[in-house]
Amino acid sequence: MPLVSRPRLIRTIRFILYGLIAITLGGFLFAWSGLYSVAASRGHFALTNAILTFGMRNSVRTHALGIEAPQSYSDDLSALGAAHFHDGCAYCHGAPGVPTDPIAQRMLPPPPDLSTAVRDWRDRELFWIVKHGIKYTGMPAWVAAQRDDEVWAIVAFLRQLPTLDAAGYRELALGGLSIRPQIGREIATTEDTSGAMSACARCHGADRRGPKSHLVPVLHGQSAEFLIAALEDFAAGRRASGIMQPVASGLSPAERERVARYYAGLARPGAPNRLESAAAVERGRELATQGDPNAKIPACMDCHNTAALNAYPRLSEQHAAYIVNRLRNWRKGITSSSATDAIMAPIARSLNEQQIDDVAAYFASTTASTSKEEKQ
Amino acid sequence: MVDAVSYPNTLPRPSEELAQLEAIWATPGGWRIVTDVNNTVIGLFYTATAVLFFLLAGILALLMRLQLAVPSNTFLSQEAYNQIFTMHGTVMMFLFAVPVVEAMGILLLPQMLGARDLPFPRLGAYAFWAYLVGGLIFFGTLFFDLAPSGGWFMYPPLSSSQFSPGPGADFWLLGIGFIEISAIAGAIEIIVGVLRTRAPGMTLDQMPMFAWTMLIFAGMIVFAFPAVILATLLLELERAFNWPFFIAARGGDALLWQHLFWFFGHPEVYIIFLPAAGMVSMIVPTMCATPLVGYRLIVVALIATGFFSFGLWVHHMFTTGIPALSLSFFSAASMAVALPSGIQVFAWIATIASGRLRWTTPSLFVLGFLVIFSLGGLTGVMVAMVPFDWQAHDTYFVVAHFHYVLVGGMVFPLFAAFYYWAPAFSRLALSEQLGKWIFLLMFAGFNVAFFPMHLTGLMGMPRRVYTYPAVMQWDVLNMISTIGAFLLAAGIAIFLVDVVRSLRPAMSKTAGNVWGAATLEWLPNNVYGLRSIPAVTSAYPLWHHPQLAKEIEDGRHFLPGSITGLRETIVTSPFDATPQYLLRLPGPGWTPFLAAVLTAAFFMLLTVKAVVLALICGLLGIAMTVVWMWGSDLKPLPPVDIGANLKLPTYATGSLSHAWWAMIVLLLVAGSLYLSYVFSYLYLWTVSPQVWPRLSALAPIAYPIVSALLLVLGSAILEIARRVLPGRSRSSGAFVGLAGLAAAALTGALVIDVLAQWRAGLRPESDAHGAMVYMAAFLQGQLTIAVLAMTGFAIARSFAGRLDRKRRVAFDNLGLLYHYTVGQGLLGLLLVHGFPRLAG
Amino acid sequence: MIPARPCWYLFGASMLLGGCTSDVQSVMNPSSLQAVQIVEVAWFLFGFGTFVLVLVIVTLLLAIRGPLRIRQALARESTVIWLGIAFPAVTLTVLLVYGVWVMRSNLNLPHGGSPVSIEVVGEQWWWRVLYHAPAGPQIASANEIRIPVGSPVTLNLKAADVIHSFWVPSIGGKVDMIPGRTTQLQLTVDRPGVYRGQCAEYCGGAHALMAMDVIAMSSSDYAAWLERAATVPATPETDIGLHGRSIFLAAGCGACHTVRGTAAAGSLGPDLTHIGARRSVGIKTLPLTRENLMRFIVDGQHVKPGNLMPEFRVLQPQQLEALASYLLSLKAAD
Amino acid sequence: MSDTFKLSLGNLLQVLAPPLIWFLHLTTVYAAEALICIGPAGAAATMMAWTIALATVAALTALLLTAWTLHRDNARHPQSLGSSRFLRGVSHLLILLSLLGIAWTILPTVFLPTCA
Repeated sequence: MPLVSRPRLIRTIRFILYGLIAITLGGFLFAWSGLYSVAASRGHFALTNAILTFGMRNSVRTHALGIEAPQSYSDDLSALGAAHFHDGCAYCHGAPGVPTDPIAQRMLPPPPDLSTAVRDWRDRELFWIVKHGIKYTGMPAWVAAQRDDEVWAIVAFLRQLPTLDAAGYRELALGGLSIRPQIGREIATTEDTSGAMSACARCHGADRRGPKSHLVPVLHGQSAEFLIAALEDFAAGRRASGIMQPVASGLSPAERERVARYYAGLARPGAPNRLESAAAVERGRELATQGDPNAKIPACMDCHNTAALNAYPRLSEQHAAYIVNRLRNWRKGITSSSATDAIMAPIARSLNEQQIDDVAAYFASTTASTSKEEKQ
Repeated sequence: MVDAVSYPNTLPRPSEELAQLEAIWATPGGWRIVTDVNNTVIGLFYTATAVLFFLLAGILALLMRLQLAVPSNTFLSQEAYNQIFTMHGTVMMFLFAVPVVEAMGILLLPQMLGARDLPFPRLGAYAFWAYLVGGLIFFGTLFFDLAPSGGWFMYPPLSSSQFSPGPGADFWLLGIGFIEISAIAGAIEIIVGVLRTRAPGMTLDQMPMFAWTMLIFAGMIVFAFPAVILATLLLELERAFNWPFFIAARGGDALLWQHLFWFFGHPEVYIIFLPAAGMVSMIVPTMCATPLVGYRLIVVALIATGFFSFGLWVHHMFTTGIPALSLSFFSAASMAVALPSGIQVFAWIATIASGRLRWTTPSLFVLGFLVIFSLGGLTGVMVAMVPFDWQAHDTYFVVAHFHYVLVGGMVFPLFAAFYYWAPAFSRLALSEQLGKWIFLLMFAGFNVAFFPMHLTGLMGMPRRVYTYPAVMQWDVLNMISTIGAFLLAAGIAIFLVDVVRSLRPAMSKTAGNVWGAATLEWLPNNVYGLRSIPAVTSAYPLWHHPQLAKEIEDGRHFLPGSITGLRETIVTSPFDATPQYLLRLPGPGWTPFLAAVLTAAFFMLLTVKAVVLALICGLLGIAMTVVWMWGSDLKPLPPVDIGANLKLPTYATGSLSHAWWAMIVLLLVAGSLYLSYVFSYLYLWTVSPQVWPRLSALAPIAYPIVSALLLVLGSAILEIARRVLPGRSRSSGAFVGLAGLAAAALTGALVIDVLAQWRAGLRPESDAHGAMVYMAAFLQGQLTIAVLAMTGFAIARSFAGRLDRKRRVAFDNLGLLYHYTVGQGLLGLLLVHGFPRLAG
Repeated sequence: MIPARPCWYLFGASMLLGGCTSDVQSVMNPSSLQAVQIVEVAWFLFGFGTFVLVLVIVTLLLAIRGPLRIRQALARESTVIWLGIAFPAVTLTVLLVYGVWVMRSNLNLPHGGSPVSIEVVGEQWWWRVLYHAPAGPQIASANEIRIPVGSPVTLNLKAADVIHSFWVPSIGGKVDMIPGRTTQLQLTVDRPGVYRGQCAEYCGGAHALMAMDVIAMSSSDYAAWLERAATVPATPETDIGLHGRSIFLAAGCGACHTVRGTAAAGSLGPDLTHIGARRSVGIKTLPLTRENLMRFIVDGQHVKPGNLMPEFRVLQPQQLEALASYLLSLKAAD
Repeated sequence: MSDTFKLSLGNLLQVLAPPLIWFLHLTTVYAAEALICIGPAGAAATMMAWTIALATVAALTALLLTAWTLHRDNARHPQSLGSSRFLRGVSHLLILLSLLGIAWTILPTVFLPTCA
């Protein structure tokens, strides 16, 4: 008696095989004939549209199932999202007080007005769309696929969007930046005319004003060398950020150097708000100055002091939220190929969550002068 | 005693009897084949899967040999090599060596013993599917860069969460723990099968030697595997919950792992080797056409090996700085274990001398085995010499040594077995001509690959290195080894060609007794095994009784058909094989397959921390098992006649029942797990007595006393419950109440103990003592949960009218487990509350 | 007597092939009292093993095709008892006694002179070496151990992270280094030389590259070396050296490394106080040269994958040059 | 419990006793060594010597006892065949091997210091 009796199985397989061949052949003939029109001018039939929308909605829902959204979003996060939205999204989707560009309106399908459309989606679904984009619609994927933290910033802002009027939007997205009214000649002859899309100051602040969002680093008083290297890393894609990469790549090398020197020449905008607990600061100080030999963590202050190489950033008066986010990204294994990452990523990976909070609290609480004293 | 010459059935058999037998035992067709539980089908699948893992692990070996062929090679990265060598060792040991032997046992034993099937067909099917699914997932981790890289021995602290943070080590721990459980399931099946389902009259001195080796193999598994199961439990608890068993800073000790691992790991080598030796003991007499010389000596050797191999685990730890005198004890034990091997080698040589060896492929593989294994044994004696081992340990000398022992001692006999037994399970025999080429390639390739490793080792090449600089000048020898490895692989590749060309698995009309062998598996077979089961009067029945085949086919011996309309086999007494009762066996069913898949899913989902999904799968798996158990305890029928007016009962309880024996073996497993735990507790105390608490910090003595009283009370209540079982199939409120009370007492004792420790301020993650105390509760908790499940099962059966004074196997097993759990609980209380009072 | 090139003898005896001329790390090329004893055991065992293997093969051949009389003798059960029980019982007893005797003589070695005690700590994946001089500072080094010839040396072996095993075949057997424990290895090296060793217990990632040198020197050389090693290296005199020192401090090297006499006092990585006098960089993976130093600093993860030191690609070429010059200058004045 | 079971258990113990005695002897002396060597160094050697002597005497007595039960059973059932007689023969040889094993275990204590 043979082990497996085969005939029925073979018949079924044969049936499926022939069916597949017939379908493939038919599909090929249709595509080959060119009968299908790919024009964007005509729009879809209502039925096609319904099917496509149905498919898209369910695809997003299913793929977003495993994503866990945060319970709430900080103001820092939505402010960061707003700033990027203005630069990267408003052109197609419009915003309160910012009309959608007519060219974008002629896309198929036309980009939806998000102040109403976001109500149809859960947070995790918005996250999925922003991160992955949507095929055949013109919605692009996020530039830096591994930077989930940035994508959440957009989601945080989108949740706030329906409540905003033109003034509120402007305050949030332009970060209090005042744009000088331009005269006709300037409008007619210069490149930068409107919206301050790429103005660094929208996020990083300028002169005595620090970043509006604490997730955005303070650039004031960093060494020019460090800032230039960072911009070059973003421009070349060595550092991953869906927010900074487009901005940095839009600048010429000379512009990058000028803007770096501008920020390097600024004084620190003043200590950030000190909400850190004294105990955390003390633990952070211990770790920053002594390291943790058991966990193979070197002392932070050996590199992040005022006498160190210009290639290293200064961390005193830096926002705790920014430091925590950066360290946590490294810990999650989000590493870029920049020269500074090569040094910091392995060190950051050996910190535990508590140590990350402590050390961030410590740096946020120090000023340039105290950190200098401690090293010397 | 049954006389073979006066046939049980002298009259011609009814014509429909054979058709009925075939219908009852028919293999399900198409996809439903996964529901089959018959030992032949499962055995063939099992063997094929094990060979698949052998090939996969072999490919990993070739990758390693390519990497090492030249110095400073960049063919494999450091991390890839480390994963590959870890997987090679793990897969070869856990997914090939033990399973393939178990597979051969499941395939061959019933036929050899004259049984229709093994006593727990569903358990065998479960063990196989669990192994297949778990093994494939485990191997698959390699393709996702998730494979463990801590070596097959997984020494902490390298395997701790600090130094192996990824899920790789968890895959190893849970995957291996799970595959070991599957191995234990197989071992229980084999022990009960060999002891209780032999053909009538097959006394222990007439049992085929392979059955002897499988019996001892399974017995060793029962005592060796629990040690490593405990070790994997400890390490996983340390990784997941930070219980410091192996962390020196909190009173743990890295060497505890080594003690537990090698207490399993050394017997493991003999666990692998013994059945292979058993195969040789079957092949040699056939090929020389003469009985085995020194049958009794070989049995002595097997039993001695079984014991001695447990006394030399420390010889893997000669370099850990243990006092010289301790080392010498284990050096002595290592010498002792050489004796039984010597006995067997010279017994085979004596058998060859007493007959005339035929030059067949199995003979060649056996001769190759004798030479290679002898050399491996001799280098084994060398590394048993402590001073020499200080140099040879963890070098390529040891790599050469254990490949000589394992490949020589196990793979060569296995290939001999493939060629020898193929005609019993295939329409065509494997090719004798190709077989000789395969042997030549494998023998030459093996020696070319592994002999030079002795020298590279002496030249200072350590194991587990992914590369070496040219200046060491190990390159020529390594290149030779690599060439040899590919020769060996070529031999195995041709073997695969031969298998594809010639192997046509079949249940009947096989190539048959082409070698003129003498044991029962060479009689005409079908899915149901033998048509009728003879009374055995000799160790070589086919030689002493040439007409046996014809008589068997004609149904002239016992049980020529199915009497009850179900699958059945004769259960005999363990020593003299007197028929005792007729066992009705379960047929095909989905439950073993589904339960295995769900158990595998439970473990693997746990590894990737999908706890909810894992729990769902686990519960479904348990549900499957309950469904399967529900139908297994069949209603007793009146005694039946199996031929020659031999009336056998159809139901047995107590120590007569095969289920009782299986439960006893399972309790031996649990007991040896607990002894490993007691050893670990005391061992950690000797290492760090400072973390053991002062008297004042201990939980008040009243708690353990109450706990102990509850335990004893529970046992008493359960015995009363036994008395009130109804005489007839109906439910009994008194029984249900008492059984529930007993379960509650057991649970209460555990809860009180844990509460006492917690209120005394003890925490598992604080130090090794705390971890060990909660570990006792953990182990007790596992058993308590099992008792609760079985109590629920017994209560449900009572409600369904399926439990009474006569039909009470479900209750008997609960009773055994319950009393054992009480005993373990009392010992635990004594240890955890008593020992610190004694020592402090 | 131990042959000069023992590896050749083994090789010639086993397979007539060339190539086995390396005694770099050979067990069979002993240079200490302990290692010599073990090699004697080894030769004895090889002889014993060969004898028994030949015995088995010859009996097997006789059993297959021998004269009838011999085959009949071999086929008796008593022969099995003689060859399978009695013969091994006697020979194994001899072996056991011999092995134990060697263990004893290994324990009872002469304890003349002032014993030298050195601490070696296994780390992933390098060797920290600490000399505890009776007076003066503790001297730390890495991946090379200097010992005097002719007097007993005690190595106290520890592990910082996972289990390692200390093994320098030419001077003795291996001893494991286990977290939480201190194990000991006692040796008396009988001739000066450089002996290579490497970690013998798999310790993760770059286990294969965890090598070291033991440098045995005459007692007087050793004493002089110890004295020099205790000194603080002089401040660099060249501009490039000074520049290198400022880079060393500014780049944060001191977070992990110590250079005595400077602010650099880190303890995570090897002590670099006298790195200029060492033989290798990157744990024996590269000989100590300017190029290799520079390569290890910027490309260390390729030289030794997974090692703790980050790659300092932020350094400009001239900064790197200066740093290497400074490091090479770190040694005691002769 | 059925008679077969009692009979089987008795025979089983007879066979397994010799190697079991060897195993217990080995673990006893090994455990004693481990325990004695963490205690005070002074008395270690004497304590070890006594432990080994006691353990060995106990083991030899137990082996003798096993041998005696074998002879008794052989005398009681002179013409019994089958498994029991076979197992008694096996047991005899196992006593011999276990004796050898125990001798090898205590042999090194003659040469080696207790805790080094």
